Formats: sequence, C-alpha cells, structure tokens
Amino acid sequence: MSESTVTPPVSASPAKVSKVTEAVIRFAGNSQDGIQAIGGFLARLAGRSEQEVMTFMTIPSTISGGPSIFQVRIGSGEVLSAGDEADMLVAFYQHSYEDHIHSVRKGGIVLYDSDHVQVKPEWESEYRHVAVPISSRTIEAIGGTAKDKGKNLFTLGLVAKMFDLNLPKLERLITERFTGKDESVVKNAMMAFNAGYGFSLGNLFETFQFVESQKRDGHQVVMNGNEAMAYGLIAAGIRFGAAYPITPWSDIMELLRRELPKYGGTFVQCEDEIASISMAIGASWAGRVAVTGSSGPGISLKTEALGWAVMAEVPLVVCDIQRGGPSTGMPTSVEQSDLNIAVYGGHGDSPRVVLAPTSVEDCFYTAIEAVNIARKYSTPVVIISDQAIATRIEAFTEPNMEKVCQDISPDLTPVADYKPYPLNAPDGISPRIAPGTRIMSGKYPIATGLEHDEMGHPTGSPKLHTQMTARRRKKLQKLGSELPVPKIYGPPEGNILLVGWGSTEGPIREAVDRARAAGDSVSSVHIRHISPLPPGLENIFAGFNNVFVVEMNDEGLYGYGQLCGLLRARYCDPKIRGLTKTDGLTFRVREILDRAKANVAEGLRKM
Amino acid sequence: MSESTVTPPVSASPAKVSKVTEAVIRFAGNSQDGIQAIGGFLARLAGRSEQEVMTFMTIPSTISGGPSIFQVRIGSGEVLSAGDEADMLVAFYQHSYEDHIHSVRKGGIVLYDSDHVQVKPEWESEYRHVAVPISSRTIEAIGGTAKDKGKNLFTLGLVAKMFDLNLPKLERLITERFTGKDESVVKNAMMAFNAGYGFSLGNLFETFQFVESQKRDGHQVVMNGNEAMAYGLIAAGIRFGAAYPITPWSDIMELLRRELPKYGGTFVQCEDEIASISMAIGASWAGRVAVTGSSGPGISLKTEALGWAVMAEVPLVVCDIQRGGPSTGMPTSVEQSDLNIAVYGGHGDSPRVVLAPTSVEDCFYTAIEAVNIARKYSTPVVIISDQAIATRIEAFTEPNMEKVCQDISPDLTPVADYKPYPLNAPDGISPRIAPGTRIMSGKYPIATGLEHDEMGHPTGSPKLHTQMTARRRKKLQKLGSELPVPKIYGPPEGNILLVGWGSTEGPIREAVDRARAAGDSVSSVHIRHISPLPPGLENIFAGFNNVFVVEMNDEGLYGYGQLCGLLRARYCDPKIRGLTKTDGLTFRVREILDRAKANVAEGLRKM
Amino acid sequence: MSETIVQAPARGNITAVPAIELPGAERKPITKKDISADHPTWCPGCGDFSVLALYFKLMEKRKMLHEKITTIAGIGCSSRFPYFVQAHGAHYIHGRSLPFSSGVSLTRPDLHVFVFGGDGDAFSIGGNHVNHTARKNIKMTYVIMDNWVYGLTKKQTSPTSPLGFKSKTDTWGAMDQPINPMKQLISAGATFVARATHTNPNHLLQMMEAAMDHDGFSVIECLSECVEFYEGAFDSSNPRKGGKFELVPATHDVTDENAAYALAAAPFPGHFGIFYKNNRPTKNANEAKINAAAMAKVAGKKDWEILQATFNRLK
Amino acid sequence: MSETIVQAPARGNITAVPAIELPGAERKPITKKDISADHPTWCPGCGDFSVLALYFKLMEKRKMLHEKITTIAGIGCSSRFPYFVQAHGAHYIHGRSLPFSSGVSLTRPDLHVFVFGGDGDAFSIGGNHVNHTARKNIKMTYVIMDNWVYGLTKKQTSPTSPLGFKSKTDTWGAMDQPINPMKQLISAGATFVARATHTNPNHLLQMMEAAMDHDGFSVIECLSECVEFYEGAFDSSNPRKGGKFELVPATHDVTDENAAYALAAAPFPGHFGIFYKNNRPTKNANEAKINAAAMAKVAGKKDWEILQATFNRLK
Ligand SMILES: Cc1ncc(C[n+]2csc(CCOP(=O)(O)OP(=O)(O)O)c2C)c(N)n1
Ligand SMILES: Cc1ncc(C[n+]2csc(CCOP(=O)(O)OP(=O)(O)O)c2C)c(N)n1
Ligand code: SF4
Ligand code: SF4
Ligand SMILES: [Mg+2]
Ligand SMILES: [Mg+2]
Repeated sequence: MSESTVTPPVSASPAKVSKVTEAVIRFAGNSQDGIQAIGGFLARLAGRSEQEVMTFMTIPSTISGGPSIFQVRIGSGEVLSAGDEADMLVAFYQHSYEDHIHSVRKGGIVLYDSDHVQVKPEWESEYRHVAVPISSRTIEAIGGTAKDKGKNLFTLGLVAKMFDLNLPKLERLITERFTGKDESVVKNAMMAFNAGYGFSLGNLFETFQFVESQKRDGHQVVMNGNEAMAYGLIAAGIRFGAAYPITPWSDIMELLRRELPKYGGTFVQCEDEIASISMAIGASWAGRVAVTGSSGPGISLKTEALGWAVMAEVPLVVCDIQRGGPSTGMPTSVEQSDLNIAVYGGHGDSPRVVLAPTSVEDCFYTAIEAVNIARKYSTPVVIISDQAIATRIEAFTEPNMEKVCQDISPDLTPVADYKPYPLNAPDGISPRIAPGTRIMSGKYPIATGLEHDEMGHPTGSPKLHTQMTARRRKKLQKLGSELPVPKIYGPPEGNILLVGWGSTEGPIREAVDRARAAGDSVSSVHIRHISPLPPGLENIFAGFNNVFVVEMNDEGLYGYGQLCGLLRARYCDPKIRGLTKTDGLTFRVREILDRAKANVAEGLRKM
Repeated sequence: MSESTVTPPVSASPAKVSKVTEAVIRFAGNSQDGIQAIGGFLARLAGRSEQEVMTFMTIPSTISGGPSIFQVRIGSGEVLSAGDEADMLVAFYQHSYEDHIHSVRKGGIVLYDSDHVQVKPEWESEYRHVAVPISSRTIEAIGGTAKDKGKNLFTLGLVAKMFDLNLPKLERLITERFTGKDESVVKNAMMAFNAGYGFSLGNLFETFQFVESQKRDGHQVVMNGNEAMAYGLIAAGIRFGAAYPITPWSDIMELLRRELPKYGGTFVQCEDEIASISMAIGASWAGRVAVTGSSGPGISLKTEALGWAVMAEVPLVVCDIQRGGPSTGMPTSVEQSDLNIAVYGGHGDSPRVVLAPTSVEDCFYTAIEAVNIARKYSTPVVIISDQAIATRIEAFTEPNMEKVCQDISPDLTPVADYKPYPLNAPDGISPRIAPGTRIMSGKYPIATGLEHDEMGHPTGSPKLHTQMTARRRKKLQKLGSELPVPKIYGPPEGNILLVGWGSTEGPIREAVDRARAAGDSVSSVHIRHISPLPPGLENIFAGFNNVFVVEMNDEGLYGYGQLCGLLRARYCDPKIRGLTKTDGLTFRVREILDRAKANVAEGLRKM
Repeated sequence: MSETIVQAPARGNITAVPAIELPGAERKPITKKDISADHPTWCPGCGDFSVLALYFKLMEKRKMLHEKITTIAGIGCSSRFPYFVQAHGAHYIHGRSLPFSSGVSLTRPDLHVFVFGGDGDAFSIGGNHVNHTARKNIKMTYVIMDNWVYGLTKKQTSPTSPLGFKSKTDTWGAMDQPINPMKQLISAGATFVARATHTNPNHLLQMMEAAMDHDGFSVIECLSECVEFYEGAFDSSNPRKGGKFELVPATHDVTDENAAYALAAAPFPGHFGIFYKNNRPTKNANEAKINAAAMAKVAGKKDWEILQATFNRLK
Repeated sequence: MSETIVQAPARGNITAVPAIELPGAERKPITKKDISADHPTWCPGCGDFSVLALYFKLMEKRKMLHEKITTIAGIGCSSRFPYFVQAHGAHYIHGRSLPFSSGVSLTRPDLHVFVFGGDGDAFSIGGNHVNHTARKNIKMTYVIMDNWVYGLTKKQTSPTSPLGFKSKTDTWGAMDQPINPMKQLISAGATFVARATHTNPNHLLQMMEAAMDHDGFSVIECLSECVEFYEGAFDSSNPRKGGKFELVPATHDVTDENAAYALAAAPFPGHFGIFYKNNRPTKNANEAKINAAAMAKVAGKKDWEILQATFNRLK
C-alpha cells in the first residue's frame, strides 16, 4: 500500500476501513498450490476495475515442484513495477513464512496458514500477524478430496474481503475461468471462495478499500507478455509458425497452435529448433512472414539458419524469451543476457533487426512492428523479451482491433521482371515476390545462402561480395536513421541518466520518480530498438554527467553489460557505464538507486 | 623481385644473370592444372634453402573447377606477405592472361602457354612477354595420355631454369612427393620437369639468381597453416577429436584422422557439427582435452554445446577456420568475420577464450597455447584462423620437438575429496579430475549446464547464480591480467597505429615498413589474444594520433569492424577507428596505406 | 504505445503486369529451354546431369505451370540443382532442406515442391529431418542423389559409403556400417519409397512421375555417380558396365512393410522401383481438417473480429 | 614465436591420496547407499523412480567399482537421473547425450558408460544421433525412459505420443504418426534392442544386465509413466491395472532382423524383451585395430619422435 496513504498508527478498532491507492501482495507457497491462479484473478479484476496492475512470479524449474511465489501490485495510479516491498504476505507454509517475511515492509501484514505455520515471536512485533487455518477451513468447505486444490480460492475470498473487492465481478471471473469444465468444479471453486470471503477476520484491525481510479479511454485487457506477443503476431497477420517447446517460450507456441486454426493458420511443433526456424523460413519464403521462437539453448541452435535468412533476405520473426544462462542455466529465472546473441549470433557479418519490448502492452505492438519491419526490409527480426515480461500480468488499454489487424497474404499477380537482389535498389531495400508469381521475362529468382549476383546465382566476385555485403548493411542503416528518437523520462539534463531495455522499464521509471522525489537529479531513457540503434542518443547522453546502463546480465570481462558494450562501442564515451546483476530476479527500485549512487561515488573506472 | 635489386634497363643480352633478393611469381590456370603443386615445390625448396617464402592461392568453390591461381613469394630476406604485385605471371589460358596481367608490375615478365594464349599487342610494350608452348611440349615429353597432368612439372622446370634453382634439391623433392606411387608416375614427372628445364628460353633476355640467404638457427619446415595447427594440436597432446567436413577446416580433420592413430589417438567424423563438438566435449570431460573445429555454418551450429562447456567448465579446443560469410557465403575466400561469434556466440553470459594465430608458424604454437589455457582455466578456447593462413605455405624454424611435445593424459590417482566448482578457488580457477578417479569421501561431482552449487547440483539460488557467474568471468579476467603486453612494430609513438589480428600481420608489417621508408609515421600492433584482451593496449594507443583497426570484415552499422567494436567498447576512445573490407581477398600493402591515409584526411567521423 | 509501426508495402516498386493470356485460356506448355538456367557446374560425366535432364522432362511431360514449380535443395554438389532450373527456387543450408520445404508445402498447396540433395545432406546432418518429415507425411517429392561420398567437400566418407571405401577421412577404408536408405525411410514412415539410378533414365522418369503423383512424402533414392571421387561405384548396377539392373519383382506388394524390409536387405545392386507405398493422410490434410473445424466456429467473422472476441474474454 | 605458453598443471591443488586398499586387494562392494545422491525431484509416483532403483540394484549386483560408473543424460525429467546417482556423471544438453557419451566411450575403455533420457531427448531432437551411434556401434548402454510425452516442459506432444493424445500442442489430439522406437533402432543398426517397462522391475533388471553385458551399443526402451501429464498411459501393459505383460516369444530369433520388425509392428502393449541382437564389431574395436596397425609401424618411438619424423618430411 502506497506508504503515504495507509493510515500509519497501529490502531485498535477492528472495523476500520482505510483508503489506499495501491497494494502489493505476495503469495508464497509451493508450485502446486495454484497461487498463480489467485494472482491471475486479482490481476484480471484490477483490469476490469480500470486499475493498473503488475505481477511477478517465480516458479521452480523441476516438475515435482518446490517453493513458488506470486506477487501482485494493484493500484489506482500508475503501476510501474511489481513492487520492491510487499504490504502483505500470504504464507502457506513455514518455509514460505520464513523465506519471504523480509520482503514485507515493516508494519505490513503477514497472513498465514495457521495449520502449517508456526509464528516466530521475534517477528510478531515488526509485522501484523493474521492467523487463518486456511487448509482446514478449505477442507471443511469442500472436502478433502480435491487434494490441495481449493486453498487458493479460499485465500482469494479472504483477500476479497480484506480489500473490499468487487464481489460480482470476481464471481463472474471465477465462473468464466471454469466454464467448459465439469460443473462440480465451478461449484467447488465458488464454495471455497465463499468460505474464505465469509471467514471472520476477527483479529484484523483494519480492512482496505482502493480509491476510485481515473476513468480511462476504452476498456482494459489483462494478460501476460507471452499472450500479448502471441496475439500481436496474429494481429500482424502471421498465419504460420514452427517451434520446439522450451520454457518460457512454450506458452507462445501453445497459444498460437491453439488459436491459429481459427484464422486458417497453422503452427507446427517440430523435431528441434533447427527444423523449426527452417520451416518458418520456408513458409516466409513461400510468401507470408512466419514466426519461430525459443529461449536459451534453442536460440543458439537457430543462428545458422538465421544467417541464411539474412543472406537470402527472407523476412522472419524470431522471438527470444530470455531466461537465465548460459547453457541450460536457470530456466525459470529472468535474465537479459541474450542481447549479444540476438545482435551478433551467427558466423560472418549478418546484420539483422533486434527489438526489445518494454511491457506487456508493448509485446503486442512490438510483434506487429517486427512483422512490418521484416516485410519492408526483407530481414529477420529478433524480438528479445524475457521471462519476467513473459509471465507477468498487466492490464492495458484494449487495442483498436480493426485498425491494428492486417492482412499480409502474398500478392501473386504476374510481374514483368524481377531481381531479388538489385544493386541499384534505393538504400538496399528491395521488395520480394513469392513463388507462384509468374514472371513474364521468364527469369526466375533463386534464394540462396551463397554470395550471389542480382538474380541470386552464386558468385565468387570480390566486387559483388563487397556490394552485397553493403546492401545488407545499408538497408538496416536506413531503418536506423528513420527510427524515432527515444523519449527521455524526466528532464533532459542532469546528473544521472539510467538507460534500460526490455522489462526493466517499470522499475527504472519508478527509480527516477523516487529519486526525483528525494531531490536527486535522475532521468531515464529506454531503448526499444536494439539494432539498429535509434538516432539521437548521443544528444541525450550529452545532457548528463553519468550514464548507467541498467541490465540484468553480467558485467563482463571489462565491467559493463551487453547493451552497454554496444553503446560504448558506438559512442566511445567513457561516461557510459554498466549497472548489472545476475541473480535471476527483477530489479528492485532501491537496488537501482543504491547501485547508481555507489557508481557515481566510485568515479570513472579504469577499464 | 624486390624492385631495388633487379637490373632496371630492359637490356638485350639473353644470357644476363641478375641477382635478386626476392621474387613474386603468380601461376594462373584452372583448378585441375596442378598449379598448387608447383607452388608447393617452390615453397618447400625455399624452405630447404633457408629462404623465406609465403604463398597465396584462390580456388573455385565448385568441384568442376574454374580459374585458380597460386602466387608464391620467395625471398632471401624477410617475407611478410604474398606480395602486392607479381614480378612474373605464368598464364596457362587466355582468361588467365587477361584476368591476371594487371597483377604484374609494369616491366614484369609474362610467361604464357603459347598453345592457348593470344598476346594482346597493347600489353606487349608494358610487360616482357615470353612465349612457351607449354601444352604441346609437355605432350611431346610425356605423351598425351596423362590428361593435362604434366604441365605443372614442365612449368616448374622452366621456372627452375629461369631462377637458377638448386636442381638436386628440386629433383629430390619431386621424387619424395611421388614416393609410394606407381614408378611410372615418378618417371613421367621427372621427364616433364626435365623437358621444362631444358627448354630453350631463347627470347628471355635475363635469368635470375637469389642472393645467398642469411644462415638461420636450425632447419626450416614448410607447410600451410592448417597443417601447422594440426601438428600443433598433436604436439600439445591432443589425442581425440571429432568433426564434420567443411571447407577450409576439413584439411585439419583429415590430417588428424590420418595421423592420430600413430599416437594411439582417434579422430571421428560425425554426422554433424553438434555431434562433433559434443563428442569432443565428452572426451574432454573423460579426462584429456579434445578438439573440434569447423568453418562458417558449422561454427554457428556449435555454439549451444560450447555454452555447456563454459557452464560445466570443461576444457575444449575449437578451431574456426574462417571463410567468407554470412551463411554459406564464399567458402573458398578469406574473411575475418567470425570474431563476434567466437567471442559472443551462444545465449547467456558465456565467456570463453579466443586466440587468433598470426602466421603459419603461429598456428603451431597457438594450438599448444590453446590446449594449455583450456586445461589450466577449465574453459573452451576458440582458435580463429582463416582461409588465407590455412592454405598459405610458409617456411619456419623447426620447433624443438622434444621440448614442445607434452603428455596430457589424465591422472587417475585417488583423491580425498573434490569439488568441481569451489567458490573459494583463487581467481575462480579450479583444477579438474577425470571420471575413473576414486574419491575417498564418496562424494562425486556432476558436470552440468544448469546453474549449480559447488558439487554441480542444480540450484535456483540467486546468490549462487551471481557467484558462479562471477567465477566463470573472473578466471578469464585473471588470464587476461597475466597475458604479455603486445609488442609494437615500429616506434611507440607517432601518427598512425595500425592494429590487426590474424592473418593480416604480414601485410600490415610490410605496410609499416613501406610507410616508414617513405617517411610516414606509422607503427603497428598485432593482437593474438582476442578474448580476454591483453593488458597495456591503452598505453600503446596513447602514443598515436590515429588508431586504425585493420580487418577483413564489414564496417558494420556504425562504421567499424568486429575487433574495432571490441576495442572501442573497452577503451571508449573515439580515435580507434575501422579500416575494413569485404572482397574476400587478403589485404594488399598498398590498400592498407591508401585507406589509412584517406581515413586520416577524413578526420573523426560522427558515428 | 508502440512508437513506430512501419507500414510495409506488399510489393514495393515491382511492376505488376496483367497476365498475358486471358484467364482460363490454355498456356503454351513449358519447354526444356524455358526451365534451363545456368550451365551446370558439375564435373563432366557426373550422374547429377541425368537427374536434372529428367526433371526437365518431367516438367515438360506433365505440362507444369512455370511459376508453380519450386525447386529446393540443401548443400552439396547435387544440391546446386536449383541454380540450373529456371524457376522459383531456394538453395538452403546443409541438411535442412526438408523442414524448409515443409514450410512451403504446408502454406502453399498450389505449389509443386521438389527437393533435391545428396546422401550426406539427407542421411548425415539431415537424417533426423528425413525421419520426421516422413512420420508427418508432409506432401513433397524428395530425390536423394546418392553418390556414396561427399562430393562438394572432396571425398570424405558419407553415411552411405560402403565398408572399405577409401576416402580422405578413412584412408584405410570406411569402417562404420553405412545406413540403409530404404530401411530408414520405411521404418520412419515415409509413404512412398523408391530406388532408381541415373543410368536408367526411363525408369528414373517413371519413378519421378509416380512420386509426384503420390499425395504425401515421396522419396526416391537415386544412385548418381560421382566420377571425380567415386568412379565406378555403381558399375555393378549398370548393364552397360557389365552390371545388373533388376526391377522390384512384379510380385512385390508395395503396401507390405515387411516385404519392403526384406527387399531392402538385398546386397548391392539390389532392386530398383517402388519398395513401399501407403496412403495415410498427409499432415497437410490433417491440418486442413483442424482448420476447417476451427473456422466453421467463427464462420463469417473477419480476422479482427475473431481476435476481438478473444480479447473480450481477457477483460 | 608464441609469446605465452601457459603451463597447465594437471591436478593443481587437489590432494591426491593413496588408495586406501592395497592394490589388488578386494574392495568392499558398493551399496545402494553409496551411490544414492540427492532425493529425486520427480513427482511422487513417476515411473522414473523404478528405473533409478534398478540402476542401483544393477550396480550392487554387478559389484561395480564406484569410480568407474559414469551416468550421462540429456535434458528432460528423466535426464535428471545423474543428479540422483552418487558417481561421476554429466547432465548434458537436450538430445545430444549420445555423442557426448561416445566421446567418453571411445577414449576411456575402462569406464562403464550408461546413458539415460526421455523419448523427446532420444527421438525428437536427438533422433539422428541415435541412428548414427547405432550404425557406428559405439559401446555404451542407453536407457530411453519413454513416457509418451514431454514431462519437463509440461505436456507437449512427443514423437512417441500415440495418435489422439491431447497435449498442450495438440489440444484436439495428436495427429502426427508417432515413431516406432524398435523399428527405428533396428533399421539404424543398433546391435542390442530391447523393450521393458518400469512396472516389471525384475524384467527391467534382466534387460539392464543383458544390455550392460553386450559389447556394443545396447538400447532399452523402457516405458516409464508420467503420472503428472500422462497418467495411465501404460495401464494396458500392466497386469496390476488389468493389462497384459507379454514377453517376446521364446521362439523369436533375436538375430533375425525381419522377425524383429514383425515383432515391432504389434500394437501396444506388444512384447517385452530383447527384439534384436547382433555381434558385429564396435567402433571402439575397429578404431583400436587401426591404431594397433599404425602404432606397430612406429613401435618404440616416443610421441615427439614420431612427430619429428613427420616434420623431417616437411623440409
Ligand atoms: C553446416 C554445414 N556443415 C558442413 C558443410 C560442408 N558441406 C557442404 S556439402 C557437404 C556434403 C556433401 O555431400 P553430399 O550431401 O553427399 O552431396 P554431394 O556433394 O555428394 O552431392 C558438406 C559436408 C556445410 N556447407 N554446412
Ligand atoms: C535445445 C533445447 N530445446 C528445448 C529444451 C526444452 N526441453 C527440456 S526437456 C524437453 C523435452 C522433455 O521430454 P522428454 O525428453 O521426453 O523427457 P521427459 O521430461 O518426458 O522425461 C524439452 C523440449 C531444451 N532444454 N533445450
Ligand atoms: S565432385 Fe562428384 S558429385 Fe560433385 S560434380 Fe563432380 S562428379 Fe559430380
Ligand atoms: S512430470 Fe511426469 S515425467 Fe516428470 S517427474 Fe513428474 S511424473 Fe515424472
Ligand atoms: Mg554425396
Ligand atoms: Mg518424455
């Protein structure tokens, strides 16, 4: 709960209702407790209530489970991150209680399952403990048959009561969720929910109510980043994809596999990642941009074929949902350590476009942008998202569907003549035609990975290799020159500029807000176009004494992260420095600010 | 022929003998003419005569052949490159004559097969034309049965006569070469050679003689870079390798496959590049560093497994014999465009060691260094050689075999206890033990690609991921700090510093020599350790107004090549600029100097 | 939110022309000349020439529409095929021509998808794709030009090189048991499996026609001699060299999988013809069925309306 | 020339200890306790537990030397196997455990190489390595723990999922024809091919023993139920669930390849036991022969002398 608005004194009256603008609630249990579902309901409810919402979760990477958390932050104002500190912890087990109590702000609420948790006396004075026999009450309500399945809905009921949530909307959400399942499932769910809602929170001194949100234009939709990206691809006109399962990419392929048939499209689960990208490239070559994607190891496997698409100038979208690396790494943790492979992956000089969405909403629009860039520039486009954005749920304004949806079916009208790789094309950009197109001159093009002449036939000519290499580069330089200059968040001049990319946009902006509120001179800029870089960055950097590139990756051999390396190489400005970490967790606002201050104090390092 | 020493006037007396310190001869024909063999004999002869020698060749990438050249430069002094301009062209066909005459210096000799070549009158005044009916005379000598097989030896005879080469040594070389073959083969070869040697060069106004070379310590050996690397691996103790064929890597695997059995070793041809690197990693894990290698596409395919070796800290040597890229690219051309994949290839933060040999001799020693670094730091080491170094022949001082050869068989003595990934290891460096080693504590290690604890068991701990990521980085930082500071060629201060890596060392040094001879202030430094970079470069750069990184790769989106990007990122010094090209040919000395001058004139570009 | 949405024009500045013939009017059938491109860079005498010649003949004979022919290959001497055909084509990467072609086949039912490649491309690096394309039964015709050696990279052992073959990677003679193409294809589930040789053009053309007419993944292993690195490899299958060209016995039931394995076990030169054939549904057909069912549920809706309906449930 | 040659110490600072027992003296045989490591993170009831238990039993029964056991796996639930075994082990990448293990097998004849993995690891991404390890006949034992589904990634269709199986990637039921593990292995040239199930431990142990004793590439496909994502998949093979566990008929000749195909064609649950076995030489043996011949020619020479002799010819 935004600290300024919660009534501060630990008061007595149990019926007190406090108005809050936001709340951060962390649910901690095991992976089979269905706590993601609680979070999902809350997030969706917030969306329907025109509130902002952001979630954050961790899941174990083994199947048989292990500790798992879900954190949700709901606010009437702007919600930028999932919150550094929780206002309330819901702890299902002793380990949940002990491992997560320190994530709660002092004075915050700890609601625990008194059937499993033994309270530590030394913490009782620092946090407001609320005991609820969650397990036994759930069993009471729905019987012991459903394993531990009802606990989450019971807990949702508790939370609904505590935060005075909109009951009819919540009930509708629950019913919708279980529609299509056995009727008894819906009944059980509602029973558990009602038992929680009805549970007497006798020892709770206070309940809460969100202040009214500002009216927004249009409706809000609620989903996670992987869903947004998948739907964005559909809106963009993608009708074919191929991939191999891997966490956290799999959700996207599963969704597309399920949804595309409605649009006459197909998604193929292939035998491996090489086959997948090849199938997608084949479909792209056949006329309509296709998609493939993966995470971690699967991305490494795709680089050879990606290079072919660069060379043959076949459009393609590759989604990289980053996770902890290297190798199998940390499959369910977040990391931003694939920037280098996205930009440089593959042998030879193989320039391609790399985009990084910054929020769940941006996943949707980046997918569309990727498809359009791929088509216009006949190039593969890599979208680098990450585990955090992929799995966190946000509410955003519903897109104007009719406007954003596009038809990209190939045009097979006969043409007079055609060169796939014309040397005189302005800026190296040349449109493509699909097989099946009749060419009246009788001269047909070949798509190839060998260096080639204008028709695609192989060449060993030094001159042609120089010219074609330049074409492949120039079209991306052209794209780079036309990109919008990124907008600064905060004043355009000051002491510290935080530069970020991808999922860190929220925490970085919140860090800027918090720092400025404390009187510090901090601004930020977020880079969505990783390669080519947008114009104007040098002017932005010029306004600041310190430029810190905030990234969730390693500081590398010489003290800076991956985007930082790119920026330092391009701008050769030693004030551009790294601010990195590799703990597999999203940045906390405090972490960013503390590290930035320490870096400033340290002064320019000798590299 | 070094221009200063050749008698300049186009004189008349046919018997004139000029002393020369060096000569550049280009043979131009088709790939089936065996011109590589002529070059090979000349190079080997030069080696046996304690001369320096360097060769250069191009071959077509299709099997059925096409134009092919072989250029050899032989000198009594230091030979740094294969020569910008030829002193003599030997042209077998009209296309050879027309395509290559411009590579001859004005006043140089054009010796042509008058059975195939029609002289162009306009060129007769500029070059000294010598007609020899090579084809018909060869047929006369050995009969028409052997297809075109004897022409090369006939030509070798001609050249031997013209340059007064050591006849007994040459005859011995020819006999050695064909030993083991049918006796008639040797006889035919000698007959063709003698016919050439005996051919009356009536219209040649001049023959040549090399001035005596300085005595060297020890004998010279003559081989190409791929051979040197393969033998270096054997000397280093490598006894297992696995790979898949690809040009120009294949020679190394073929040689190792043939030679290793003598040493009790094995080389396996696998089904693909992924299997190959995996098999090599398995063998390395089993106790003795193994090798894999490839070129172009095959390197891209290896990056996933390479990341495992980084994560599991298993030593490995990966040879990347670079060719023109991207994709299938230009398989028989030279390019240095794999530096980025060598350094950054693979998802996640996966630091590894990258070494670039600078000459044929250096291929031998780099192989040994790679094995030793891999073992000491438990890391994969990528050696990036290239097509030029791989195929060019050089003579170098024979290594002290007894001293350089090493035994790296695993030590299986039982140990008390063992942690594969100890957090307290100094600088993150920890030795390895091989399976088969008994561990008295009963606790055995697991090698894994998942993030792990000290015993190799998987972890999701944020702290461990941070610590282990740091370990993997720190050991390479330690290696970097201990590398020797590269030596400057030329004075340590001046106007222009040329920075190079890999096979360009010769032309760059020759450029320095030539520039300094002309009074220009140019020095150079060559970087063998690409990652980690050696210490002291910033001090070297400080001595110059302009630093140009000379590379055979593309100037990229922002105007600099791949090593240049690395150096700019690390040192953030805008005077470090690119000097690149992508025509698939080795640098000419003149090209480097012209480009450097133009760059200086242009001034600092805005990137 | 998204700051730049590039609008990609579909065709850019390529001049579209009206088809010269009236719609529905007969077009002049294509000729060999129409579809011959570069002069093949194969060595004189290479078996691959015959395969190309018969491909041209097939196109002519079957009066294919020029623009509907797609020729796809991996990497190898044989895989240079598409350059020599004047038609839409792609020269993809080593070993992965099948997944590429699957992408074409599954999205463009109007095109004829022909794939060519060598034994290394198919059975070494590409072996797994062969198996999975087979089990999925994706419609296309695949001609494996088997020369028992790596041609393009100059004489290394291939997965079909017989024991004892002296290559650069087995100077003492190959020791790894070669794969048996027929057995691998049949056991993987290919629905049309045939064997041919470049020295019997009539038979090869017959096989190509049958393969093209098969609704599924049809594969021909065609012996194609590498005169440069494996001269005489197939002499014993060539009557002109004193060998024996024996057809699959007329009594062989091509739908009998076990009989096909038995046939495949015969030592070289074995039999030529169709070893196995089966009419199970293609993946193309299966996916089309799924799509028909899914689309029936949203019949009449525009694409954006379908997506809108989904978003309505995400509120 | 080379400016820095790092000298790598072989062992660094690890304390070597003398073996506690005298050389040659009998060692205490290992126990299950010695070789159990972490508590398996598999779901309670997962079939993989049985396979692990029987591996322990095999180690005990055969009195293996602790340090000579190597357990190698790819990626998947089943592939977590090495963590649960207290012995030298490696958890490699997805689908490539066989080439990794080949590197071990070909360089360390003293080690026992056991490889474990799932059906996706083996037949999807790893399918080609299975084929090539088989044809090369590299000595090792490979247990494929087949649960007909992708476990670790939570229920996608696997290449062994039967038609109609409803997974997250085939919500309407799988449509691609599954591979037949037995047929693929036999046709690829595996020299020991057996089928077992986790619900019959005695038989599984028997198969493991026979596989381990086989000098070559021995493979067991072991049904191993995924209770989380494919509960009941194998009930019809489990007498305790009313199914039928039928052994390979005693009359079956395991050296008869065609008979093995016929056996493999039986619908589920089919037969259990050894389908095929063949004693052709391993690659290990073939390479050793080449080496013996090559080394005989340089007998008595040190390695550096051999290389010196080569260099003498390069002058
Ligand atoms: C990934 C990759 N690995 C290796 C190569 C090198 N290479 C090109 S063709 C070829 C094999 C050629 O043999 P085959 O497929 O039988 O075709 P052929 O030349 O005999 O017709 C190889 C290994 C490559 N181009 N790409
Ligand atoms: C290159 C790569 N692709 C994909 C994955 C993700 N992945 C991990 S295990 C697995 C499949 C698991 O199925 P299976 O092999 O049958 O093992 P099971 O979990 O069923 O035992 C996949 C796709 C990966 N780790 N690496
Ligand atoms: S090398 Fe062999 S396969 Fe290649 S073109 Fe020549 S003959 Fe044909
Ligand atoms: S998900 Fe299935 S295969 Fe994996 S551990 Fe659980 S039951 Fe076993
Ligand atoms: Mg071949
Ligand atoms: Mg499985």
